[in-house]
Amino acid sequence: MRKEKRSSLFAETMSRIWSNPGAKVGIIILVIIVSACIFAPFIASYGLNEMDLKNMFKGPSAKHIMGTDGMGRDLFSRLLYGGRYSLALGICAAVVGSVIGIIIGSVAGYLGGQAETIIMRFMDIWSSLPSMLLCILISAVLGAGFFNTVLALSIGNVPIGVRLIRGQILSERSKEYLEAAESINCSKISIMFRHLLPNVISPVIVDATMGIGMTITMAAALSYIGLGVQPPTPEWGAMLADARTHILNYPYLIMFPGLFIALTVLAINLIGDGLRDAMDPKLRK
Amino acid sequence: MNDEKKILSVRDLEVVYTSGKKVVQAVNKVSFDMNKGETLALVGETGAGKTTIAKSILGILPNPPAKLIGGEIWLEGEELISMPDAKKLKIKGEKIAMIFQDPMTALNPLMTVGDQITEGLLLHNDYTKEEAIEKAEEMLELVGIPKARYVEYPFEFSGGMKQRVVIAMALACNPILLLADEPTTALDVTIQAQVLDLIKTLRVKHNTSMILITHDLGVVAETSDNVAVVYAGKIIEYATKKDLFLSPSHPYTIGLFNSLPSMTQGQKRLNPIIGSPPDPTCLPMGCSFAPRCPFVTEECSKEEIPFAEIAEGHFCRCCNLKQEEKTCH
Amino acid sequence: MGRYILKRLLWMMVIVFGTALVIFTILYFTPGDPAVVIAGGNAKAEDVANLRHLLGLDKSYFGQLREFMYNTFIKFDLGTSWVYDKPVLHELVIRLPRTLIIGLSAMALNLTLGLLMGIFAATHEGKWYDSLTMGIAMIFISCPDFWVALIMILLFSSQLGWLPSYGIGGPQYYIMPIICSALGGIAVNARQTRASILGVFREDYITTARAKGQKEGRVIYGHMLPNALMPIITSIGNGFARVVAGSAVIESVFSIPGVGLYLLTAINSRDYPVVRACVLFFAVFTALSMLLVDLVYAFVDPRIKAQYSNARRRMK
Amino acid sequence: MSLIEVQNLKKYFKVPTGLNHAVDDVSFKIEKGETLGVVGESGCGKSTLGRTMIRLQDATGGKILLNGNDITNAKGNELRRVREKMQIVFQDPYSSLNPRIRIESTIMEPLRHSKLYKTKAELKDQTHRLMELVGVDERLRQSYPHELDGGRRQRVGIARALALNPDFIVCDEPVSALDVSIQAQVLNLLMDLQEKTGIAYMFVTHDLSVVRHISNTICVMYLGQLVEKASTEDLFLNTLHPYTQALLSAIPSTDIYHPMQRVQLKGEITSPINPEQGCRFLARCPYAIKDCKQPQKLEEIEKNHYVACCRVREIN
Repeated sequence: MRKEKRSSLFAETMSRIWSNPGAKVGIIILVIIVSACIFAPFIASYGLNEMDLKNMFKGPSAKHIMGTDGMGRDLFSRLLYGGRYSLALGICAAVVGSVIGIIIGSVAGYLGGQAETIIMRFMDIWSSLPSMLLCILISAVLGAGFFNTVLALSIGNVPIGVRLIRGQILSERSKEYLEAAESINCSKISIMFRHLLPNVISPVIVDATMGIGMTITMAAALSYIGLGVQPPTPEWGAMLADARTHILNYPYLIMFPGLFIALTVLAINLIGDGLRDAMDPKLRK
Repeated sequence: MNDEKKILSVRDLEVVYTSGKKVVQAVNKVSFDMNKGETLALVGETGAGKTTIAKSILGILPNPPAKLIGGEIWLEGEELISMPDAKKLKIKGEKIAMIFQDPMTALNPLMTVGDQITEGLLLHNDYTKEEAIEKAEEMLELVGIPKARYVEYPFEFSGGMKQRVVIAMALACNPILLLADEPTTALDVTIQAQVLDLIKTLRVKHNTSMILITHDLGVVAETSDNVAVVYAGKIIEYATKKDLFLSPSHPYTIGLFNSLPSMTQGQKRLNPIIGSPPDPTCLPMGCSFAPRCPFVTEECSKEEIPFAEIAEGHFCRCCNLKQEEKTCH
Repeated sequence: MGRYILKRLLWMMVIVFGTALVIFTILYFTPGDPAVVIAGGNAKAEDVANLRHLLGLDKSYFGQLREFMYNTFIKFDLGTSWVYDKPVLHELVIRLPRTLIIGLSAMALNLTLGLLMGIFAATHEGKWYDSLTMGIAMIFISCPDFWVALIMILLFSSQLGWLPSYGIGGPQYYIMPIICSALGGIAVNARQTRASILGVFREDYITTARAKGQKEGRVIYGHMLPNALMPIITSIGNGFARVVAGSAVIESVFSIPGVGLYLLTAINSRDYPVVRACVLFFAVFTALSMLLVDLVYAFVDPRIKAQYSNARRRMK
Repeated sequence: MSLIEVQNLKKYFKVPTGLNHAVDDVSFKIEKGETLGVVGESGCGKSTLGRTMIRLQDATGGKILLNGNDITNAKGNELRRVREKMQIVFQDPYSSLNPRIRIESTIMEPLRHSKLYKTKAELKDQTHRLMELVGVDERLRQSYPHELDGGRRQRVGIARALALNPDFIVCDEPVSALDVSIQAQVLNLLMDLQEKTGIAYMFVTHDLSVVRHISNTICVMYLGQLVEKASTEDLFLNTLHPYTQALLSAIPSTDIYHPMQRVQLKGEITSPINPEQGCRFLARCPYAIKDCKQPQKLEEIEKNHYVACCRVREIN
């Protein structure tokens, strides 16, 4: 029974997203990019580190459709493999950050009173630095590497999630259905998770979706300034950092990784926008 | 239109709301006339189309989703719908004014109440700023608010006081027609009494005509001259107040009266109308009230029911009036 | 009002103090010895030990913390760079204007262009140029700013030769950094303005204004806009802080010796006094811009204003 | 022994400007199968009274007795038992149902929490019985609240309240958000249910005609206090308190031949925050004198007719 209920609300939302032209384009682009990255070994005509020293810095051609880099590696193949890192980074960090944010935010909303004040004051300090700066610091402290970057980006994302969900809870907390739940002996846990959370989660989901795009950008920026994932790894930002010295001679080395980032982020943002419209309670009536 | 006393005449007004692919016929060929100084009450339930009628007259329908697709509105011999926008701006606020249902949201929260009254005065008169302010202060005093409160913001006023400001704003330019959309629904009873009295006094003083939109038959009984009962976008009964209250004829009107708990008799079961109002996206053929009507016959759903004059000045849109009388009265 | 500002300033000090504590602790417990890095790979153990003593790194956590806090908050001395042996405060003051010029100009662009785009799109909702404007905003948001910076260098410096590609000098050196810093913010503001205006579009008081016979233009600029701008004011502080913090990346692309680049270099060279000072600067800056925005908000919104200025009157 | 007895119940809220005396020293009894009407204008504390009685909020002072047991401070399991005996129907049928839970689950939820029904089939049977009882068509069981109209939603709310077979239901303005024709249907439903199950109601409303229709006894509240209490007939035929008189006269009457002689009240309802000691109606009362500044007590003026006014005998 529960399953059937979920699927129908879910299906309704899905069909609404699909009827939004922007989101449709976003989904199509994202599906293409994601599946290309997942099935990189089948699509890429060259291996990840397959070097062809005779063909260094060759511009786009039929053989190498996006050219080769300074070690003669095929850029297109590397971009596909690199997408795995960038996407995984973005998704992991956004999800981890939002989940932690939701937990802290709901605990604050659930406890209320003094505890809530303390948690929110703590969040004020946590977010006294803009998230980009926080990420720079944390990844500097933790050192480079995939997991450290995920951690740094998640920590930077937490306060945003907390604020958002708490704001939602505050505006929802006075609704009568919560009192009704209390009057029929629902436990506090059940009120929180069965009644309150499902009604406040939509904007957080939208935000987390948009957050994936933002996180991918931030991850790339971190790699670019030498703090995130480091160059041998084909993360898109790292590839840009790798190519920066050749910018004047071989601009295509800059163009293509950036385009991949921009397209992916654009697709995710379009989907996020569609999701926001689809989840808008005003449109449900 | 040659009748001197007649100030407003609405003919076959039709408004639809579109949302996505759904089309809702909100107002369906509504016609009525009003004389100078008269108060006409539009009575009906939520979603019957009362407010839409008023907004069409003033020309402030939210478009989209609402769309005026047909009809004529004559005000003092001028047709409003086909009038160019620039000319119509002069009518809005000057000749026709409106009082809104919810005083809490009807005032701009970032503007002092005085400035909001002055705004309309400056638009329609040749006042200087100072004169307009003076006039606005006068208006405030007139509705029972000390003029020192001119500089205060809406949030500093209670609901009843806000409604007084809205009334001051509406009456500032001495309109000839006042549209009052449930002006007291959001207020407490004792405040409602104050506000209704205020509207009445000011209206009589300036001989303003009024269309009063309400769902409260008690308010109708106290304030109006004529009554039009609206159901699913159509006027289904029109009569003088006396005729309507003494001999309601349409089964829906009768049902409304039966639904009211009585103030003068003791506890007894009510005789409400069964069912719920029809889905406005697919109204039934013929009489929209047929599915809920206790006197329904096959004829009801066949074709459009004519708006027949059953007594002098008493119109009713029902094809089974005679049977009804046998069972009801 | 005075009490409110005082309260906010106190809280701001608490935040800055907390940030100082946190940043010190994080750096203290960061793996790796800064003395080793600064002394260089070939340094002898003895030299490193000397350096450790010189920098005060051999003291306990609390000893170092006390010293840092005392110097920073009592003596207002941000210390000396370990690497360049120059007073940090002095260096910061030299670099600050560069960062601020970029940040402030970018913010000005954000607001003007963002608002104009948002208003334009909202008042033409559903038309094709609404979609176009919002599409452009979407693209601005999606492109990483440092990549846009690289592309601009390619186009305007190396291809067209119009603008210098790095360093500082005359105004022309700032054009590209400012535009790159502003793009994302312009898009965010445009989207928010549009959403906010559409949000008040159906408010009753807008209908009231129309019912008065007010002209459509006045309805939009006199009634709709002020109300729609309220939520945007709150986001200005955040946006400003974000632009300034983002300066690290942009300054690094254009090699502009501002606060951001100073911080990045210091992080790489383990120059902790500089890192701490820069972070504190950003924290103070963020807090100040938030405070400023809150004050503006309290000044513009009569409801908030009354809450603070009338508090005494109502107490009676 | 009465079903419910409230003794000197108080509920105060802290607000920035002081203490809101929402419910102040209220006492009454409700017998089994009886309906007590509580009338008052917005902000008079009538809803708070209902919520405090069924322990959705904790009382500041006084006692609530259920079948003679003090439940004012019931906790844990005892509170669960109490809540099975006392339920509430809310005013706004749009916010009182969880928008993401289907009708059937909403009604089933209290049954699940009571653990009285072992199997799913039993639960479903009971749910369907309840839906039938309140007249919600069985085919609507899989619907979401937003797919139902106000009347049906209110029926679902009633079914949820009835699920645990309570002895007592607080009806907090259950019909004021509904259209007249639907309002009558719901009133009839409530009265039928009372006939069938012998349930007691406390009917909180601002609508005097509704309260007259459904109640045996009526309490009139003004700013947190009871000002008049009498049997329904008594109250309407022999109105004693000046506030009640004004309230009654303010209702627009549908009797076009005998319009009510209106008692115009000056001013508006004052604030229940830090009220003065004396009569709270003082500022608006046409009969106010110096003595009214003394605290007013609810006195039995005639048999079973209580009034809190020191001038009641002179006025009438």
